[in-house]
Amino acid sequence: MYPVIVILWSVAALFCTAVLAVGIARRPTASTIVYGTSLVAASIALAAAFAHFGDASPASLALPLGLPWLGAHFRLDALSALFLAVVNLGGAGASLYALGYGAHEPLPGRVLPFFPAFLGGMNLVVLADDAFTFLLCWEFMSLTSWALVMAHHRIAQNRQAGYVYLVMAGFGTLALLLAFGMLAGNDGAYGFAAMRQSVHTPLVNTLVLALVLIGVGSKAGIVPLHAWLPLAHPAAPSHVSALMSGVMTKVAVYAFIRFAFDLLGGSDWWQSMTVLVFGGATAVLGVLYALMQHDLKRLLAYHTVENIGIIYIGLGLALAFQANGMNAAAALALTAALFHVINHSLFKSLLFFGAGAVLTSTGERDMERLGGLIRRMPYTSFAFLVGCVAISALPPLNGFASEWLTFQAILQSPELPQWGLKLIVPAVGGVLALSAALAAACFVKAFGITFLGRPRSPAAEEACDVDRFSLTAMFGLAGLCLLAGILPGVVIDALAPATLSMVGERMPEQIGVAWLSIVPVAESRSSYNGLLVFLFVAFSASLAVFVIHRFASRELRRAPAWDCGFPEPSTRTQYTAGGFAQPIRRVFGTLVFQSSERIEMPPPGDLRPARLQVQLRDLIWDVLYMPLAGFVNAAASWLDRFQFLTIRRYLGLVFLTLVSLLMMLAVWL
Amino acid sequence: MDRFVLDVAHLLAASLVLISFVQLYQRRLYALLNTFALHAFVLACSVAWQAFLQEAPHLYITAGIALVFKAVVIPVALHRIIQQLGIHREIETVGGVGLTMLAGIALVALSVVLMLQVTTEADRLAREDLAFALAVILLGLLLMVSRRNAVSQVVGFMSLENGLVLAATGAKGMPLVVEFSVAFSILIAFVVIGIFLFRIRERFDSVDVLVVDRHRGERL
Amino acid sequence: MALIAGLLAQGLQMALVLLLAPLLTGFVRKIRARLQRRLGPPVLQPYRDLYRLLRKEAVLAENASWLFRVTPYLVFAVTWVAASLVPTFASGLIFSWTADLIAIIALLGSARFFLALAGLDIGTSFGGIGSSREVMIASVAEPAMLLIVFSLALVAGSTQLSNVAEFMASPEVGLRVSLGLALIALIMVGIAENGRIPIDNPATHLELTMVHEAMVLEYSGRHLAMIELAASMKLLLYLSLLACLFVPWGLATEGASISAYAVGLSSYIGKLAGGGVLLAIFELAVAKMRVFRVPEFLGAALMLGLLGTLLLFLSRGL
Amino acid sequence: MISMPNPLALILLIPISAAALLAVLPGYRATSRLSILASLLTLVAALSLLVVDRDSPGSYLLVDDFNIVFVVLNTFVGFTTSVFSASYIGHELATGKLTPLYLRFYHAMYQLLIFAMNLALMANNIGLMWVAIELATLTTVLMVGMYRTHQALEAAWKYFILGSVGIALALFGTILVYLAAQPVVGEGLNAMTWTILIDRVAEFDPALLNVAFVFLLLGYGTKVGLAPLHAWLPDAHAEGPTPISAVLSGLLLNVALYAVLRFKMLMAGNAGAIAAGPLLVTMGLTSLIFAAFMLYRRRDVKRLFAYSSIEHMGIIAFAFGMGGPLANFAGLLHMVMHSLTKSAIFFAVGHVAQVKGSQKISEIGGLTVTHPWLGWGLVLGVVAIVGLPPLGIFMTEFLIVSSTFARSPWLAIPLVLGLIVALGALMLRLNSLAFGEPRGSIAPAEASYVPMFAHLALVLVAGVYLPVPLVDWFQHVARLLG
Repeated sequence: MYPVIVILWSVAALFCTAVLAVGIARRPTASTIVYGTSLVAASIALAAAFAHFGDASPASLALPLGLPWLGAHFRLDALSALFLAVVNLGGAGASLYALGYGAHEPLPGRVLPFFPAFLGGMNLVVLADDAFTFLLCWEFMSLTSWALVMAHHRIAQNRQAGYVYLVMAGFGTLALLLAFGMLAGNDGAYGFAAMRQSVHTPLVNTLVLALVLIGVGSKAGIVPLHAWLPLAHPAAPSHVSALMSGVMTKVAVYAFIRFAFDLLGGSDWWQSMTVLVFGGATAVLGVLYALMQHDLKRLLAYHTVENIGIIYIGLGLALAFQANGMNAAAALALTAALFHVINHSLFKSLLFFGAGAVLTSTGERDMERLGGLIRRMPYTSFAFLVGCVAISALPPLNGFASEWLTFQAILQSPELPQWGLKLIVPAVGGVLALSAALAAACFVKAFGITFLGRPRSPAAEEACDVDRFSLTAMFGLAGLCLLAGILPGVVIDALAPATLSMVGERMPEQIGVAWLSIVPVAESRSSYNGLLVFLFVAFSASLAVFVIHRFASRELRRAPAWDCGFPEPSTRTQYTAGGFAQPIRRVFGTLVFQSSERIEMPPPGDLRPARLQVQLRDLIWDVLYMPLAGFVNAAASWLDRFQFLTIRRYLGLVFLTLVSLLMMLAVWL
Repeated sequence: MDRFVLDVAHLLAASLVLISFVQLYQRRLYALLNTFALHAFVLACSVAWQAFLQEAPHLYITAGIALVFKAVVIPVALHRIIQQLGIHREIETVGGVGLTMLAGIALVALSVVLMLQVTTEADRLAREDLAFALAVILLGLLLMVSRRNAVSQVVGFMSLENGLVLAATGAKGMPLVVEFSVAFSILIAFVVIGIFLFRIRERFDSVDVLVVDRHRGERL
Repeated sequence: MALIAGLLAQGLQMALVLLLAPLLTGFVRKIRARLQRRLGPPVLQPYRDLYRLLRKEAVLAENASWLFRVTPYLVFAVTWVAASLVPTFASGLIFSWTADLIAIIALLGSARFFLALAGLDIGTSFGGIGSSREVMIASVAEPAMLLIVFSLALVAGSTQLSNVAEFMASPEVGLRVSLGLALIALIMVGIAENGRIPIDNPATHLELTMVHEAMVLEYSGRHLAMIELAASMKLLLYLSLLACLFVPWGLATEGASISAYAVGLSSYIGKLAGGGVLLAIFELAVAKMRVFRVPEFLGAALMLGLLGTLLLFLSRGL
Repeated sequence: MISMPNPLALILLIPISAAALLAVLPGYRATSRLSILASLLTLVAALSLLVVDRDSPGSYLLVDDFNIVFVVLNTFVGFTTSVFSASYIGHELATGKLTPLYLRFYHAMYQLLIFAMNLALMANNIGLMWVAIELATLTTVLMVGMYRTHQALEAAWKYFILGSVGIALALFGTILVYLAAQPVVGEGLNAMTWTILIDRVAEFDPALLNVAFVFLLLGYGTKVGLAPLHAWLPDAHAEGPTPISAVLSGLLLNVALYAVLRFKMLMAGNAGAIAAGPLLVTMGLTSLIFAAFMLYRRRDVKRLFAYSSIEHMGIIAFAFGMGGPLANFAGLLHMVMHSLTKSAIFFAVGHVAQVKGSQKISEIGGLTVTHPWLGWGLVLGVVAIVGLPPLGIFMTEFLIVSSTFARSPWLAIPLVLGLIVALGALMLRLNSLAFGEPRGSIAPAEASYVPMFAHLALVLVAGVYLPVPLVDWFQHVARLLG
């Protein structure tokens, strides 16, 4: 009871801040005030969420708002507490970062009011306990984030992004609305409690799950509904991008879990199979698209798509196990998914903060015009590097821990009775491994091209490190990434109540295990100890350093790069982002992007430079969205003639309607 | 007595429908106007007859309005307009006249079928009157839709309205009938004045929609 | 007491992999040379090289960043840890459960990650070539490896190397098609990962054909030494992986007697020697392939892994 | 109670007398002030309805749960619009688009219109209701044609002709209802008094009722602007003075729909009569989808929102067609929300058009930069009209869609598609209207923002909280609507 009230109050505080911000937006101190308050509010809510972690008993509360005969219901159970923690952690981080970053905002009036509102909206979605409140907050969240995407509205690209975003969001909301309609039934029982009680026919179950997959997927960025995401997330100011990518997509995941596990209470095995397939496709396509980007923020946005895919693989596994009554395995898979949710919210926010720092200090998002920043912005680059290692699922950081758990869940698949699942799960595992490897490749590129090498533009040469607040935020998140990586057991135990409430089972207690290692099923099957790995690596590295510097040489000479004896002063000879990705594009590109290369080689003696042109096509756009737009266009132009009829023709329409109705009467009665 | 009374009422109503057909048949404006005058005159008779057998004196007013206003004033006014605006005397029909007649017959059939479904407790006279009135209304609409010429469309509208009055008077003890007929007369006056004011020669849409829409920027 | 013994055994293994690695490299080189009718460098040459490199001053490009200097030690440390987590002469060592096979692969992955970054750090074209090709190869090799792990884990019911090894040693394994496929796939992946012919030529001097060597082109002195050592440890790691998975005989079990350890040690060295000879022969038998053939090569490995997994279901009728 | 005059009488008397007075009064300031004052008094009188206990319905006028809300809404929007008109018409006068004579005419007509609509809402006699609605139509026809431009006249003429046919059909329907009632309740006024009809309707002849309803649906439906009877609506909105567009969309459409609903209640009361639902659903869906697609090709901002009105009338008709407590409640609420929102939008658009000197979308842009108040007001209005939270229309669409899908999924799919298509169109236009590089004049607007934001505030509040009595009334009416 108590934490709910605290959180609702902090949300109210956020909304008040939003209203206040409209008034004071022009003041120079505005951004400090707004982000300061959001930081405080988010931290309080975070504390409240943590406070509720302990007790499994859900606390609920009803306000006389929303649907008059129903009221607005809020409920804080283990799951929502977990996601509240994610939301507010991200929110606090973003606010802290924005305390410094927000000062560079050219149009504060278009950001300040919406940021707290957005944050509050996300909190409410996670708390909502009836269909109306849920959708209200859900769509409100989309609306405010749309406003933030439109903040820099003079750039046509952003306007288009905002447009696509809002339409997709509306589409998703309508899908969810239909799902709720199905669940609520004829007499409109919109309360979640009622929906939990009611039993659904398989048809309803399937229909709802499909609609939810569409509605939630359009927000989370499931392929093929991801189209808006790489447009909209980069368009917003970086701290908002961090919120959208790191947190809002997680709210979507929350919605899916709430529907699939809580309201529907499980599903058939073949349904879980579709979830698995979509998750796998999303993961691998997302990372492949990311590899082809050279806009830093867009690359990160595409990686969000990939990670959502990984999360959905976990969820699909959990559904599959649950459908076969293997609740322990389901708990393992669900834990993996939730763990990845936390991790992704951490390192994706961190990475977007880094991208924002680069943006502020160089004014560039295009990696082809960056480079060598590691010398100009050491701190930022270090934090960013940590994020890169984490998202590439490399030990001993947190990204690996969650993916390792997912693999462990996949290894449970032989016990599944259905052949379809038996065969598809290992394939999905392969896909997961593929996307992990590609992610590593992609972040070698992202970090290497952006921060390493030599500056590719004067802007990159003059870059300098960013303000304290931003750095604090980044390093805080980096530290959390490391902690979650070397102490995964703690996180897993924290997730236990949520899994318990969703699949009625939990992973074995991890705190007790010797040396703080994690044992998902049994010692004999598999175990991993991030702490020891970290310590060993640190120990042996420092040992090597010590020994060598002590007994062998320690002197160092700086000299021009050797480069096989032909050092080329021009920075143009470095590898570019496009060049770096070329081998992978050769391998996968022809299949996925229909990529085509055209080489213009001028004849000898001609002084024109040779050109290599690469064309990448986004199949999803070509196959799905363009035809749709074309259809709407055609229908609109065809119907448009009805604007230009003569009065007699309009009368004719009336006459025909009348006669046909009368005929109907005459015939039917 | 009532047998005869009913037959007369019946006869008048039926002849209204007949005249509507004649209107559909007309090819020349003046002839059309004359038939309309006849239409209005027959309506006046029928209303008067109703007034007589319903002992409803106020209906005589309606009859009077019909007689004076519709049978005389309006046709004359339209004659004037035709002369002044020099409107073609020929009427261009949309489908051929034959087609229109066929459609008209179908409409009459439709209205009769509809009204026969009415259970008999509503008295017989009202029922038949109603069938005829519905037919007249539909025929009037048909006239409006099937003629490209403004004046004939006005005529169509007026015969439609005659059908209304027929129905209204056929309904026993219906209040406000007079008011309705007055209101409609005003309406019609508006229409006629409108035609005169806007100098609508050939058709309603001679206020050339194309030009207007370009001007509105709705059409490129 | 037992704890101390365990720690000793673990320490012995760490020292062993560290010391044996250069020897293995030298041995393979020697065998290759002999098979080519060359005299070849002495077997201990790698130790001498390392020694010399360590004594030399390190020459660093002007614009090299801290990352460039940290990487060698990091790579070395990570590889060392990974290598010493693979059972060599004994299974079930005290820290063997620190990381299972998946984690070990991932550890090698992080080593590669930093090496690739180092390749980009100076901003030379060759470093770029090296890194981009390396990550391309890895992006296919890792999934293949994972699938191999799957089929092994499905057989042994564990990803814990010691347990897998013990299971493999036990009679109930029997002869399985999928294990054969896994073996072949693992060999292919190992070759790719260690940059041996036909994927890459560790001894090449044609920069354009290099992958691994191109990445580390700018390294010198002690840094280079670290990387060389790490490379040879990686080779050792893969050989001992093959050994403990597919020829686990003679492997001393947990808390065995000293003699058992001795047996395990000698048999381990024997396996390494055998593996080295086979590797040398194989390398002589094939020619290096174009870079863009590599994905097909590894794709084959991937398919084999997947096939192995699926066949497993059929054979076991799970 | 005795001492205070009957509010019903006041609601009718104040506007009509004001109209008479304004018709003769010269001077711009005085007339507009008087008009505002009259509207305010009417509003007060209407509000008093909420507090005084209702006396039993007379044979001509009545107040019940159904019309009380709409009377209040009517007078409220009438008041805000008169405030808006003051500044708007003042500007027209300044720019010489209107002469003082027309101004006088305008205010008189405006009050007459308010009178007519109030009468139509409170009429207990179906004949009287008919007369009132026709009066309202004719006044609006005259006002649409007020600018005397070629387009304005054409629009007015189109409106007039289609309207008159509608009038005729509606009258015939009324007569038929009388004929159906006459054998049961006897001749004379009683057979036209709604309260009596609704009591005895069960005994009426169903066949007559059916035919009657078809005519009434088409006759009043023409006023509602349901496709394919909508033709007059877009041009009338686009060419008339903006306050009239606001009143047309906000009030007149509602009044016509109100009439249709009254008769739907009759149909629901008679077992033998056809179910009016399917007819409404069909016309509603047609209008919704038709209008949604038409939105894409619009180049005139007022015509754009006129089509959006058609779309929303379609949604409402659909809701009532579906029937059931939820859908009917949603429909009623939607009528209120739409009239508030749409008139607010027209307030904004009117000022914008005056500032930019054009209604062409291509000549308006970047409003949030040049005119923040107007721009953000427009954004808020459009966001509300496309059904995004936390504004009121979201709640109604939530109820309509979800309740429909539970009962007949195959109707919900086109509904949802229509909604999303319309959202796409309006947001596309909003993108270029409110955002991006400013286009057109950036002169400051002398505008009255109060009406617009008052409406939007109400819509916002209604989106999250509804007063209890309103809910009770609507739920009662929803039950009557069946």
